[in-house]
Amino acid sequence: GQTATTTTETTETTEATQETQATETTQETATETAEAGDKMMIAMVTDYGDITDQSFNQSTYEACKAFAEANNAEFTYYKPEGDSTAERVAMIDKAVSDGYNVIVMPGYAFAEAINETADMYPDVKFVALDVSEYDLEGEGSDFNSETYPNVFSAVYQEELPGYMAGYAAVKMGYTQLGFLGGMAVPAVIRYGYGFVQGADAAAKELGADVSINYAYGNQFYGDSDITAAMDTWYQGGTQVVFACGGGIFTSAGEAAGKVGGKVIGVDVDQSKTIDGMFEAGMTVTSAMKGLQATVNTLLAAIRDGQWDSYAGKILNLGLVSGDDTSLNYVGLPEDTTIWTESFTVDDYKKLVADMVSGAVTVSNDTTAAEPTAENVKINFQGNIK
Amino acid sequence: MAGKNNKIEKESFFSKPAVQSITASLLCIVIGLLIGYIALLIINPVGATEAIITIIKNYFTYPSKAAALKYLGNTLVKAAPLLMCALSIQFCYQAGLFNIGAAGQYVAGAGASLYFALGFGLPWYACILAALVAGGVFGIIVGLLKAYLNVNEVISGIMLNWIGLYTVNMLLGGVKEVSSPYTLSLANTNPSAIIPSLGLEKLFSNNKYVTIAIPLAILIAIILKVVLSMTVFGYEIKATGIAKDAAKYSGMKEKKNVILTLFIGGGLAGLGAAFLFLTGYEQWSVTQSSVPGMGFNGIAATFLGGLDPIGTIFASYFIQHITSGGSYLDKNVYPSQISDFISSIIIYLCGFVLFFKFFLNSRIRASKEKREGGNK
Amino acid sequence: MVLLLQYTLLFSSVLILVALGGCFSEHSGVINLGLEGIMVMGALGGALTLKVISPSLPAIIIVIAVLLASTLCGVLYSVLLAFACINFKADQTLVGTALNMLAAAAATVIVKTINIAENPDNVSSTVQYVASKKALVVNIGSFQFNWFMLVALIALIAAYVILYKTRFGLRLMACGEHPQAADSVGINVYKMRWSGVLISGMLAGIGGIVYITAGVSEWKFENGVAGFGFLALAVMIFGQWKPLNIGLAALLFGFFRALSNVYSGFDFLAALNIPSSVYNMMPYIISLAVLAFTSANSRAPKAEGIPYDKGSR
Amino acid sequence: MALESAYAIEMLGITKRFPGIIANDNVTIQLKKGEIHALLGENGAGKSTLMSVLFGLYQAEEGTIKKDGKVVTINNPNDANDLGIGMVHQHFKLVQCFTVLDNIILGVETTKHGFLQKDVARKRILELSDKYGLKVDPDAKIEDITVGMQQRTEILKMLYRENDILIFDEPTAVLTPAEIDELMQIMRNLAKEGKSILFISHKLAEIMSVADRCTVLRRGKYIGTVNIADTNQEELSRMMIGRDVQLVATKEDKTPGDVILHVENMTVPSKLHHNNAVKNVSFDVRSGEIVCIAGIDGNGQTELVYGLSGLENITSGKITLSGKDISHASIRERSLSGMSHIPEDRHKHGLVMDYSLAYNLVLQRYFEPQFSSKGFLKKGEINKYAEKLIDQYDIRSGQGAPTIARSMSGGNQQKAIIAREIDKDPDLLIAVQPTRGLDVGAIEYIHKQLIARRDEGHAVLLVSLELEEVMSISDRILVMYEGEIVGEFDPKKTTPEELGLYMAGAKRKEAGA
Ligand SMILES: Nc1ncnc2c1ncn2[C@@H]1O[C@H](COP(=O)(O)OP(=O)(O)OP(=O)(O)O)[C@@H](O)[C@H]1O
Ligand SMILES: Nc1ncnc2c1ncn2[C@@H]1O[C@H](COP(=O)(O)OP(=O)(O)OP(=O)(O)O)[C@@H](O)[C@H]1O
Ligand SMILES: [Mg+2]
Ligand SMILES: [Mg+2]
Repeated sequence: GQTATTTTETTETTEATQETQATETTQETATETAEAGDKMMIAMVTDYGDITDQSFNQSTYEACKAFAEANNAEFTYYKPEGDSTAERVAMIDKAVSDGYNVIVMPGYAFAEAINETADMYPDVKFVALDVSEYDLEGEGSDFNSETYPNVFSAVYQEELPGYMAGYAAVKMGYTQLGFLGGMAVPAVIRYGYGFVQGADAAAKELGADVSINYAYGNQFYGDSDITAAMDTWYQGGTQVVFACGGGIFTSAGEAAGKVGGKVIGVDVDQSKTIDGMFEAGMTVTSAMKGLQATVNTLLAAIRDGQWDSYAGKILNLGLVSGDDTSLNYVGLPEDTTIWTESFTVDDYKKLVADMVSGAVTVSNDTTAAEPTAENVKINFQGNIK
Repeated sequence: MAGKNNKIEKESFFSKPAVQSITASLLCIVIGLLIGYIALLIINPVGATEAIITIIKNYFTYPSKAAALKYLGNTLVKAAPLLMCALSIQFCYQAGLFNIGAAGQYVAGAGASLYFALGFGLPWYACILAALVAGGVFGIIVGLLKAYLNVNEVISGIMLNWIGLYTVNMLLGGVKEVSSPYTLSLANTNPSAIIPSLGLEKLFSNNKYVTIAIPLAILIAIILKVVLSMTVFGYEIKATGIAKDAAKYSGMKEKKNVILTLFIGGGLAGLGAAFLFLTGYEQWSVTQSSVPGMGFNGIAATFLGGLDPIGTIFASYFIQHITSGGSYLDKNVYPSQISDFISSIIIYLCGFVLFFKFFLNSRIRASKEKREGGNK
Repeated sequence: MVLLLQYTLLFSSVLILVALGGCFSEHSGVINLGLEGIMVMGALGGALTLKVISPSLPAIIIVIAVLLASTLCGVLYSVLLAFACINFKADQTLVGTALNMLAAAAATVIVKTINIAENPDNVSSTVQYVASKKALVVNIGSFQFNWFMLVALIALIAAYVILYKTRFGLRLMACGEHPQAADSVGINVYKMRWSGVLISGMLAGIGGIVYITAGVSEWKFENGVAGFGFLALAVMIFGQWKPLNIGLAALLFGFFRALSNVYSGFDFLAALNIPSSVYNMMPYIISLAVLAFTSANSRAPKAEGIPYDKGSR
Repeated sequence: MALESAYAIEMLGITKRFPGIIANDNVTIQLKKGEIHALLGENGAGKSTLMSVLFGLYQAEEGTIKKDGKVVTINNPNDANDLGIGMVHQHFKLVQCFTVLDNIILGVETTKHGFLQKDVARKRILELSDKYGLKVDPDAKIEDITVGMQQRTEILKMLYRENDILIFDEPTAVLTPAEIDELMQIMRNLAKEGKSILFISHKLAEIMSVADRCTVLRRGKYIGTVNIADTNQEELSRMMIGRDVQLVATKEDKTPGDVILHVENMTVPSKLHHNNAVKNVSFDVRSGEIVCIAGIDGNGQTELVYGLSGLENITSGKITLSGKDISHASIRERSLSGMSHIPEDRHKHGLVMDYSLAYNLVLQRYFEPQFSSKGFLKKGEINKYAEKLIDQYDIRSGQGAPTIARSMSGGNQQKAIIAREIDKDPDLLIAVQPTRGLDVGAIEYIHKQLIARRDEGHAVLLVSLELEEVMSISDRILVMYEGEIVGEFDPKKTTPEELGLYMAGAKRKEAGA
């Protein structure tokens, strides 16, 4: 009651001025854009990390850049001054005032910023990644395609590739696993909880005695402290660690290298990066999500005038096909995963098919503070730093 | 004849301490910007001029007046906590204490204000008070250690910065969003905890973060100026700072003064955090693994402000101005850290201010003596 | 167990080197709060050397080259401190703080510039040195020996000998205790203070490269050195400005730091289920407690922090 | 070989300026070989500056220095040392945490392969200390030894460097009477060995006893050089001040009144050792009398005053001031109850050196309604009051009330403290070594002030190490030895010799009663 009224009032007043402001801005930039025709002007605003985080921002950046080069579109990126909605909004305002008409924003943290800017700039196309309905509208969301008519967001079901990785690892014969998250942000937690569920399921199937060391590094880069913790894991018997978050694999890889341990990559196929840095064959597999594919699809749709079929939607991207895994937004890399006899590429495809068919279900509930499992012993260590 | 008079006037003009401080600070700024410009030139000469102008322009890079005003608002919103941290350091400096712990006191203030707002659902003034007390308590710890156990305040301050960070991360873990490391949004959870704006936001294109925190910070600076230069309390604090033993001899409670000073200093830094977090501008991220730089930047503002509360108002604004300006650089060419680079150069240069004043004074005196000698 | 020992020694080596750096500077009379910044710059020099040096060179050459580069960068950077604080009598705490901020910003700017020059898409502040880093370590069974452990030990012994057994040490300490006295017997206080600060630049610079190579094969310079320079200051105070005590203090601090990372390897510690934040706070809480007990009769060099002015008496 | 000069050192026409002041104005001083040459002048007359020029700490703007008749340039202490010039500074230049040996060799260390050869040095030091009767323990730390031994260390520093021109800048200001005698003897020995000595002192008696000749400076200017044998104390002080000075204070007899300060079984702990510094001390001070605590430095006088003034908590006993129990009162309460305290260390306790003179003059009273209202300072009133005191007590300073205390001369700093403490109109004035390091003019002035307090019917407690002062102005003398009062005397009925025995602990009698 009370709260709601206040909020609405504020929004209204803001809207009023912001609209005038928006009109002014567009008027000023109108001449420029007219000359350039309907040229796509793509701007990416980064999350707090920069575009070389070896993860989220970087994949998005690379996809946008590649697209822009291939399609003769204008592209740049903005990095907010700090980690706050106000500063993200500032960069969106800046991008629009600089004439950009497609804004790409990776990260759930953009929800508030979208809230504030989307209706201010109705002619600008907002492409968000990882921003969910709940991030935008809160618990009692009655989200529909008219809520944000110029926004598209893709949310990934990270728990699925996490599950696959965990399942695969146990099936491949590893019984002592590790999960090293970056910071405990939603996507990382989903990966982690999926990983635990996958391992749990495989352990149940095999009746194997499986344990998982579970921790977050509380940062997206490795350092001596995290390497020390990883050394403790590997030298304490851990065979494979799912290094889940930006550059944190450097610590896992470093420690794995000393004892011939293995690593699982994240987001993209990291085998080249990790193996290249440490030793061939270290990367067992990677739990991937199709960031780049999404960016490509969306930018292509905008180029081809098909924005309307995406506008206003929030898609929960995961598996779409049980037959052709290349159509899926999440999965394991078929070429670089080191398949074994106990878990072949066909086993993987069957798993995918089962997931699509509903024979295998994965929970995306991340409300619990710690992951739980029935057949796997979890050694939860919280934040290392 | 006229020329000579002119010269005398000019000299006496430059012999005023306030004029010297301002000149020195301006000189630091100019040299700092120049070095920054040179760095930009080295990185990439083509866009360097535009880049330095971008930094200096900050919100003026927005073409529309409304947007510029809005982002002037943002700069001010962040300048207010910076000013508070600077005042914290300055107040303690007057009492001979280098309060590097302001960073941790700021963290404590953030923790307390957000917990009172989100955990207890209390209104803004209660949260502000909580921040003041929490920052103050962190200050008091430093003060007690200093007064009774002779622990160097710089070292204990640094240790407490980290302890504060981890404690606040743990504490605020209780009021964070379910699936993100950020604390709950004030606007959604407890709007009464947002500092009122009393219509002030209208001046800044309805920038919703603009609140009375900004004028409050300025008011506090003015109050501090008055307290330090005109009151009995200021007299005692400064005496304790300059000469602890003499203060004790004269019957001042020098230990109490040290502790009280750090309490006030801590309180100011804590308030600074409230002035930022209770506007809703920023949410605390409970996975932060480094102490926010606000407290350290306060050192810059203090010294650039010539260790004077009024000067610090302008210095805080300036430092925030170029820091914000840095975020508008073309990141494909220039790192945004250029702004930090420039502000740290400026702080470094502030170290030379004393010498500069000394030099200026001896020049003034020398030329005066010469003139007097000539008149004989 | 081996891991605990290995990381204790590794962290202690960093702390010893940097704390000894602080020790030399303070014995000469200059408070060096900029150790953190000097570490960053030393680390930068070392990291860039590791990056460009051919990994196929003999290990000893790589180690020496890295030491030289870090030393050079640390020393050059500490010139800023010496110049401002000794010749221009600047406030040492202020300048030290400025240098910390400057190093973080400058190192990031420098690395980003280099990276962008190499590859316009690489705007990161990360320097990679996977291959050449291997030269820094020797595996002895499951213990990974790091050459820098030896360097730290040598530095520790050398510091003891220099401070207590040589003319230079005697004069240096005189300048930190009573510069007027030193001046009156013909010692050039400015020169001694410069030496003290430059030595601290050298040691902290080496400490920087040891810190960043201690665990990983690349470093993101935006992250600085995460407060290690300040921890080293605490070690120095705990060690009461005496090399051997500093060595012991560093071992203690290094031990707790290592323990906070490897405790999960000890069943009884893991069973205690202490929140990791507590382990993380541990070194700082211990420092504070230790300082509270040791500071009452602190033997800090008497004249530290006070700019020397020939004229004043 | 050129003609042998009779002078070891000649400083001819030396002019040295500091910003705003000419410290030495065309000063000439000639030091004969093997003589003890005194240098006399008021505070701030330029004595230390002149010696610093000779020692290379300062460079003179004008004038020449000759060594053995040859012009030399002395740019730094090294040059001075090479010329055989050594100096014992007014404030010792010793590193507190170093040993005696380290301090002596500092700057002229013998090394082998860069390592210190301390054994060689120790042998030489012991030889020197035997030869000149300078007893020291080479391995003791400076912070643990007496002032006298520190001074012997300073002298050994010069001898170790084989200096033959020795400068002593106010060496006796910090010494006990016995140590002074010892030093005088050492100086005579040194002169006999052929060393030439320059000796600065404010104490005319010492100059008369040890020096051969004396050069007098006044306000930076050379006044003249006299043979000690042909002069007397009165003439010297006239040369120095420019007028006749009353060297011995005179006062009328007065019968003491009520008890103002009553001390009963007071015990004060020591900061230096575990024993109590003041043990179970009892005494009274009445209105209209000056009671003097005599004793050798370090026998608990400092702590006694700390206990009385509240700078240190007493562990047992009772103190009453004008009938009010102040045993555990705060410093401020004691001050408000009518106690004033001229502290022993005027730089550490007496003044906030970076505050203006005006601010310092209200250091005990800034909070009173006269100087503040509702928490705000009344700056106008403070300045007016400062001007009044400056006038009344003749405090000289560069810019008057706004002058920073640090830039004032020692004598005037002391005057400011005295003005402040006396103007509070206290029932009890405690003065600790109020004349230390001051010239005879300043001493005369301070003695007059103390006696005036007494004559107005107030109580004065004077702590002094100087027997002459004690004998001349006190009405009653209490001798302290090892924390206890070992005797009470009437100055008219005792002799310095008798007091000396008590001060050294050779005799004792119960005090009070
Ligand atoms: N370094 C300095 N800078 C400025 N003025 C100085 C300095 N040293 C001394 N003076 C001034 O020069 C004058 C002479 O000082 P000097 O120390 O030589 O006096 P002095 O005769 O030794 O006095 P005292 O008997 O108190 O020791 C004084 O007025 C003093 O204030
Ligand atoms: N840097 C300086 N600037 C101005 N005046 C100075 C400076 N250094 C010393 N003085 C002045 O020089 C004079 C002599 O100093 P000195 O150290 O001899 O003290 P003093 O007057 O003899 O006092 P004390 O009785 O404590 O020995 C003092 O008046 C002091 O204030
Ligand atoms: Mg003197
Ligand atoms: Mg004197």
